[in-house]
Amino acid sequence: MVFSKYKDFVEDGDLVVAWIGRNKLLPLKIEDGQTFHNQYGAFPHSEMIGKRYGQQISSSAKQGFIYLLQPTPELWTLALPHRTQIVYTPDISIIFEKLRIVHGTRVIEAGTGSASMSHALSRTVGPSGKLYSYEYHASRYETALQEFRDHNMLDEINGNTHLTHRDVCKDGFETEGLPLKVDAIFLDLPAPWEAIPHLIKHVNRNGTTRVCCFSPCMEQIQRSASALQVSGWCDIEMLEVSYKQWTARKSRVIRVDDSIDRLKEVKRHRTEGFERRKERQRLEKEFAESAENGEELNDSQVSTPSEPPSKSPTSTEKIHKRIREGDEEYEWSNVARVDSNLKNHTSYLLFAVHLPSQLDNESESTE
Amino acid sequence: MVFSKYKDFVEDGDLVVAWIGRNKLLPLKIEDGQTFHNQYGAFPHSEMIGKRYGQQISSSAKQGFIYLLQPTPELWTLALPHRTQIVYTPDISIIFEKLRIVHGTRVIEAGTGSASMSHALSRTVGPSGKLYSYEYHASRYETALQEFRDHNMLDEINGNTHLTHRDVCKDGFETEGLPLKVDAIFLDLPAPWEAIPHLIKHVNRNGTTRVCCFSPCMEQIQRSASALQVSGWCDIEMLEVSYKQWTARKSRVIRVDDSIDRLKEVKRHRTEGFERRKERQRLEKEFAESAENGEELNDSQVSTPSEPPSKSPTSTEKIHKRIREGDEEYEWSNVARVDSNLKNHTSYLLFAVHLPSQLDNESESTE
Amino acid sequence: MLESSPIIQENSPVFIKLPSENIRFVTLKPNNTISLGKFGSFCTDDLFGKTYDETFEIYEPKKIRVLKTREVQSLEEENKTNKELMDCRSNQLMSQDEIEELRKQIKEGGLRGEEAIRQLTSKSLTFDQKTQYAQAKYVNRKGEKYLQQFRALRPCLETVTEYMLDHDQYKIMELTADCSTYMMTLGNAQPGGRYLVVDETGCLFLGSLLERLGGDCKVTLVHPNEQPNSSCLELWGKEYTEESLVEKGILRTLNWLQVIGPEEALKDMHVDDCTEEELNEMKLRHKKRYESRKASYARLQSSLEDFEKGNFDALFVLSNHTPMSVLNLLLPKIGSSRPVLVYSPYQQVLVDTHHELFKWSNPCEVTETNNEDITNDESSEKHELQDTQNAWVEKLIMLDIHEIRTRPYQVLPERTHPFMSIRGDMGYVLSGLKVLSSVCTVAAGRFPKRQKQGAGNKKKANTRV
Amino acid sequence: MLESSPIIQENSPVFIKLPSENIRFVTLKPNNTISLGKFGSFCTDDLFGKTYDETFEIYEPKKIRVLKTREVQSLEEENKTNKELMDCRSNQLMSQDEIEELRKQIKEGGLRGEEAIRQLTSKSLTFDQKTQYAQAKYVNRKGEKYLQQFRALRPCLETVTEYMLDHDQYKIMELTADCSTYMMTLGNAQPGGRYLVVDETGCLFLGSLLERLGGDCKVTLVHPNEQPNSSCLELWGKEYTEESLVEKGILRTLNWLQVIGPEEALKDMHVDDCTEEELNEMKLRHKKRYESRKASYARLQSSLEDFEKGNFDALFVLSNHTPMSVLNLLLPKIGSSRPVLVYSPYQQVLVDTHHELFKWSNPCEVTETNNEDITNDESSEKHELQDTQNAWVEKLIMLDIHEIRTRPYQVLPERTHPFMSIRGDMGYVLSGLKVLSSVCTVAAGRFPKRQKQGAGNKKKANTRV
Repeated sequence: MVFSKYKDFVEDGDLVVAWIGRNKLLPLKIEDGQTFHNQYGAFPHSEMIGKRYGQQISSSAKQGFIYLLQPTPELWTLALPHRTQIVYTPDISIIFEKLRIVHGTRVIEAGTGSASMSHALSRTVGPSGKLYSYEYHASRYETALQEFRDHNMLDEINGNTHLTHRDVCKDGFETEGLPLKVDAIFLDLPAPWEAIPHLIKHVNRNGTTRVCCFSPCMEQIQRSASALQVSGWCDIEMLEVSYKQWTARKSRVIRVDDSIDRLKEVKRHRTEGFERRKERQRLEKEFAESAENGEELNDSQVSTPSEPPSKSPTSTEKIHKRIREGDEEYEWSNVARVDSNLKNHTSYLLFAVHLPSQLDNESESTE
Repeated sequence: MVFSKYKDFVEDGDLVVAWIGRNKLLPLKIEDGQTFHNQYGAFPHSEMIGKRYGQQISSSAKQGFIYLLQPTPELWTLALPHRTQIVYTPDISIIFEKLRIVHGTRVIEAGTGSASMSHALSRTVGPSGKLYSYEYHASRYETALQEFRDHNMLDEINGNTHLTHRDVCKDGFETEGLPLKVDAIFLDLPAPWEAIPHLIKHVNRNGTTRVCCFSPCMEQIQRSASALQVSGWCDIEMLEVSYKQWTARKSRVIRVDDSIDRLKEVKRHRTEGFERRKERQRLEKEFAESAENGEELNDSQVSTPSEPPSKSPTSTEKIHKRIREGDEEYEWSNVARVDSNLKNHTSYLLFAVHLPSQLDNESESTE
Repeated sequence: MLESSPIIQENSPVFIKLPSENIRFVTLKPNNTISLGKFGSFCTDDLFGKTYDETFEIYEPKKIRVLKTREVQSLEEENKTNKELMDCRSNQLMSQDEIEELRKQIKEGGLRGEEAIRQLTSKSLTFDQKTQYAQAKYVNRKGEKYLQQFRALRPCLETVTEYMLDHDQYKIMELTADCSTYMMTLGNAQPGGRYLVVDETGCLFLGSLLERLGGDCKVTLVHPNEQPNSSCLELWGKEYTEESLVEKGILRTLNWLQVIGPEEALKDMHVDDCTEEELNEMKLRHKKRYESRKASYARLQSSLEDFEKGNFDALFVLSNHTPMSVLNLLLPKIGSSRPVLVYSPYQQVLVDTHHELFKWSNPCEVTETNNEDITNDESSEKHELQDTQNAWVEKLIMLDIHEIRTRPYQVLPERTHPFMSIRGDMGYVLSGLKVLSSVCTVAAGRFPKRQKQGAGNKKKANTRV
Repeated sequence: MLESSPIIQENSPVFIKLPSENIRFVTLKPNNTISLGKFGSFCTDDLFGKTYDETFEIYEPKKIRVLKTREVQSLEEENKTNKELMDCRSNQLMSQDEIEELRKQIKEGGLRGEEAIRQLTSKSLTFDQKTQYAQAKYVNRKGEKYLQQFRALRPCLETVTEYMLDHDQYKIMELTADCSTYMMTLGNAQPGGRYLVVDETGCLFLGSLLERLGGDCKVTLVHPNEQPNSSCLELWGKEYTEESLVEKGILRTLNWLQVIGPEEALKDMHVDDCTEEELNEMKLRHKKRYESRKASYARLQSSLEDFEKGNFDALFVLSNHTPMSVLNLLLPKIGSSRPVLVYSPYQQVLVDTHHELFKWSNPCEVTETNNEDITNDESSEKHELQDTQNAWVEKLIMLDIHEIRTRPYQVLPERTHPFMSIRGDMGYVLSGLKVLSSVCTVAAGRFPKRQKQGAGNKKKANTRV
């Protein structure tokens, strides 16, 4: 699987995730002869081949650079082409915790969507696990199929992922007549309650099966919760993932004393200005008097006092110049900022558990 | 009003909020002759009279102290006897922002409950504003009435608050046949939608009226939102107040080098111990041999090497002693902690606006 | 007192909210035409006498009428239903919020917007998204084109703050309305109060405080420049400008130099008295100047006297200066049992301040009255004072750092959820309460075992409370 | 590889969850009686062969049976309905959460509990609250008395972490399961990986990592003491103990002294070889000791060799030591394009670390392969190496501090709302990705105008990325 093992060097045909700038990642299929362009110049693929993963590549004109990163499901989530609203890494990681996604877990996922969840699932369940992914939408199915094939994830080519084109709400999850049993189920559907009745065929007979419904609206959650309870699921839990990302920044330390010094400086300027004004008035008066007396004064003499007063390098002007964050001439304190645009909500996460003892209930009720 | 103006000295008959300990406040009615007791001793009221507000008072036995604080609605909220779930200051402050509670605002509040909101409203709308508070529950009404009287809030004794014993859902808000019009309405009721139809009689004819429904459950909000829309309210907004309280703490700075030094120390001890063990073995052997030869060695000589090895004052033992947070012998960094028990939810806040133009709609529809 | 009417009048300040959600501020001069660009234009006179907050439709060039609530609602519903159409496929399609976000980025222009378009229109995009995007764009354009309407909002904490956050968030230290209202509430702001304020948010906070108190208060504003920056005040109308507030006796201003050196500041401002005779001989211009300088001096003198008297009802600090450098100078001026509030955009700044405030103490004298003493026993009172004067310090208790945010929801039938994205940066508030403490206190609520009250004379009483 | 069965077997580890919500940990030795105090007792043998996570009822002394899901549900519902009875009067009465909180405080004992009772029973309390409180108490007692049942939970990230947070939160650095799972996910933890871990949470994180990877990985654990503190590992069962993991080749351990002085560490551990003859003459006890010391030496040698080789797939740091002091020693050992994760209970600690990591760089040599070079052109490869060896540094990009929490809800018909109170303290995660960078980089994605690649040789390339 492309995504599963680390390697050291970039080879022809590799998929890399190119780091273009902060929060800007782009998938790049390395093909000798091709060239990647951005606003800083051209990056021929031929120069990428043989480089180390993680290495910086400069453009031909040496005006810009990119980093060649080896794809992981998390980098892919930041770089992938959006076909639908995607499931982001914070939600994925909490779902893994609650659904107990580990090495060897067998999972159903519907629908595939932009496949950010699929990549993470396939990676984590590993070669001894299995992912059954279902997509209703024809063109999204085709795109995902190609993507899974390119990423060597498909079970037909030694991967662990099985992709089915299916409306699971209508037709359920049965595949090729196999007695499909899974440990975990992830439903990212507009109406999960329509798919829930089909799940009972696929729960473990000898162990716990867990389900997660991922829905943006409260009302969807309420309907799914009822459907789960009716189907005999227990431990119904609902939660939201609250996630924030911070960046370290520096905030300028200015003390009141600094401002007092500046005020004193301003006052001194004004006083000097005032005295200069008085001096000028005196000179003007003298000039007028001397003019009356037929004398003349050199203009330059009059203008002399208007030269800028003496100044210390740490005074007024500095305040108004644009100061670079962290400039070592100044004192700074370490602070943190969140992004100005905060993700406030993705979806509600509804979890439930199915236990083998429930199956006894069912057989009883059929008796 | 007791709560509205600051004064400097504690007088007989005053209500004070006694600070007993972190997050422990208690209302105290000062009555000469009375005594307050806690686990640190007795605090006679007579010693409180004449003291400055904010001053520390020690117990008669000088073993403990309290601070005498002048009540504010916010301190009262922390000290008041709970008759119902109360509205806390963060929610109150956001409700004030959204309902535009300012000097002079006329407000309806139902129900009164523990009256934390009533005190804040009465304070902020001030002498030129007016608070109409309604309580359904008979004994809660009586208690609140007494409290408002004690706190000089009642309009009948120069205050700005009018308290009515009423089931507003059934009987509406009309009081003594007055044409009651208000700028803001706060509904803290189990079924606000039952009270909403009565509100239309009390909205301003020449200005905006704003309403807030305060409900813990999502379903209550959904029903109230529909009721408001049906009654012609617009700008329906819903929000939750997210509030956290942090305390500054110090976290110990330990570097890997410190641990390496400790490991070296341990190693040195062990090596010394090893050499001592070898020395002892040698001595034991000599002893055995000398015993064979009829000699005897002093026990004390044998035991000498088992004395503790030399040690530096900054080594092993220090690590295991309990270190006081902020101890100046050590390096610390400033950090922040939230309370271990975090308020995750109080209620949902639903807001809506009523405009005079809506009244035109109504007169039209009656035509 | 500051007047406030729910009716729009001549020279009223008003915030015009456009269908694009943009807000503009105007002062309504009589017989003036206000152009709203593509949304049309209207004559100010037509707004006079109307109530604030209503929605107005420009139904003919320069003709406006009030839209009745039901009309607004049905228009809004149509708009919402359109949005919902796209939203209800929910997580199986690009969300409304994502589209909104893209659209916002595009509007802002520049690289990020281009990137967003590139992302949307790249070959990897399937046909139905293109359709959806086109649809969203269409709805939006339609709204902007056909909804020739606006709301005339009244200035208030929420609206003014929203306007400033949109237009210049750094000028106001990113102060949210949520933080302002919380500070005022915790600060027990009430009509008739006397407050000490350091406000470097362009006086956005001060304006909110005056709005809440209806101007029924006395505020001393301490500022770091020759003149305070109070540019946000005018957003509440001309009654709120610094000049008007000073004239009404609501506001006094002092800069830091005046605070630390009151005598010198007065000396600098001093104007020699003129004799009646000299005054009579003066030119009108000079006389006016003389009088204004005399008035400035008198104002400064009275401001300084009032400041020196101290005993303020609360201290509000919203400053770019390190909080402790401000607090060291101003805490002694606050009355006992009164709150202190400090705002910062950064939690870390307040954590450091919190640690320093744990340790802060200021030796003080405590005068106590006693029912008998007050009237007739001055000597015994003096005796008691003598007894305790070295044993008391001012301190702060109940120190806490608060984070307060609101989390808005979409409330639509079958579509209830929190908004997908909101503004991220929001500040923090540090609060404390001033008390008078015996210097030998070491533990909350309890004296140290061997140090009874009055026994010690330590400067640092590091009680954590 | 570590086995994991959904079926409870002899010597299985199991977490017993009682109706009181308390959790206990037991290893199920055969034919043993486990007493659950007032909830009864059971024989371990009766659990063998059952599936984990089921609810068991003690229906007769020492007799257990599996409760079918529907039975559990109806019991739970009854309980919930009782609670709801009190909750539905909602904000007009003391809430369920408040009562729960009071009850919790009372249970904890001590002053706060007494205070709570005092508050509840004081004369200010009206009659109906007393009733309500009594009611809540009754329901609770009934539940504890009559529900003689328990759940047998399987060890997993969530359960083990919950258990540890309840029992000794400081020992595990207050690490939540949410932070652990997020670190593993961002760290791209996957079967077959090779990880460098500093874990001072009693190896709670390490256990979670091994659980997720099913033991299909190689982990080097760096620790600050002579022996690592790995007391949490046994909570996943005896296969997870340090000894067993080392034996299986899954775990290697090194202390800091061994990391900084590998030669000396080996020298200290060195054992002189014995001849065949000497061995034959040795007592069995001595021989065993000799062999074990030989094995220890070999293990250390191999651990150090593996460590020196570097190129680990990720670095996870959960340490009480200042993160930068750890990172300076370990970052060079991580492979390029691989993630670095640092946990701290405090955001401030990670903010400082973040700033230092902005500046962190480590000069390195970059070997590049080239499709032709790999096989036959060693000299030209060497030449290229020569060209660039002073021009490259290791750096970290994509540095971010993450806060991740879950917000649980009550989902009952007509009573949906977030839980009123939750655990407050939860840590933070710093993440970064290691790259190889030309030393003259100064701006994101762009070279400085006059410093083309290779032109400069500056040590500090302060690019923010």
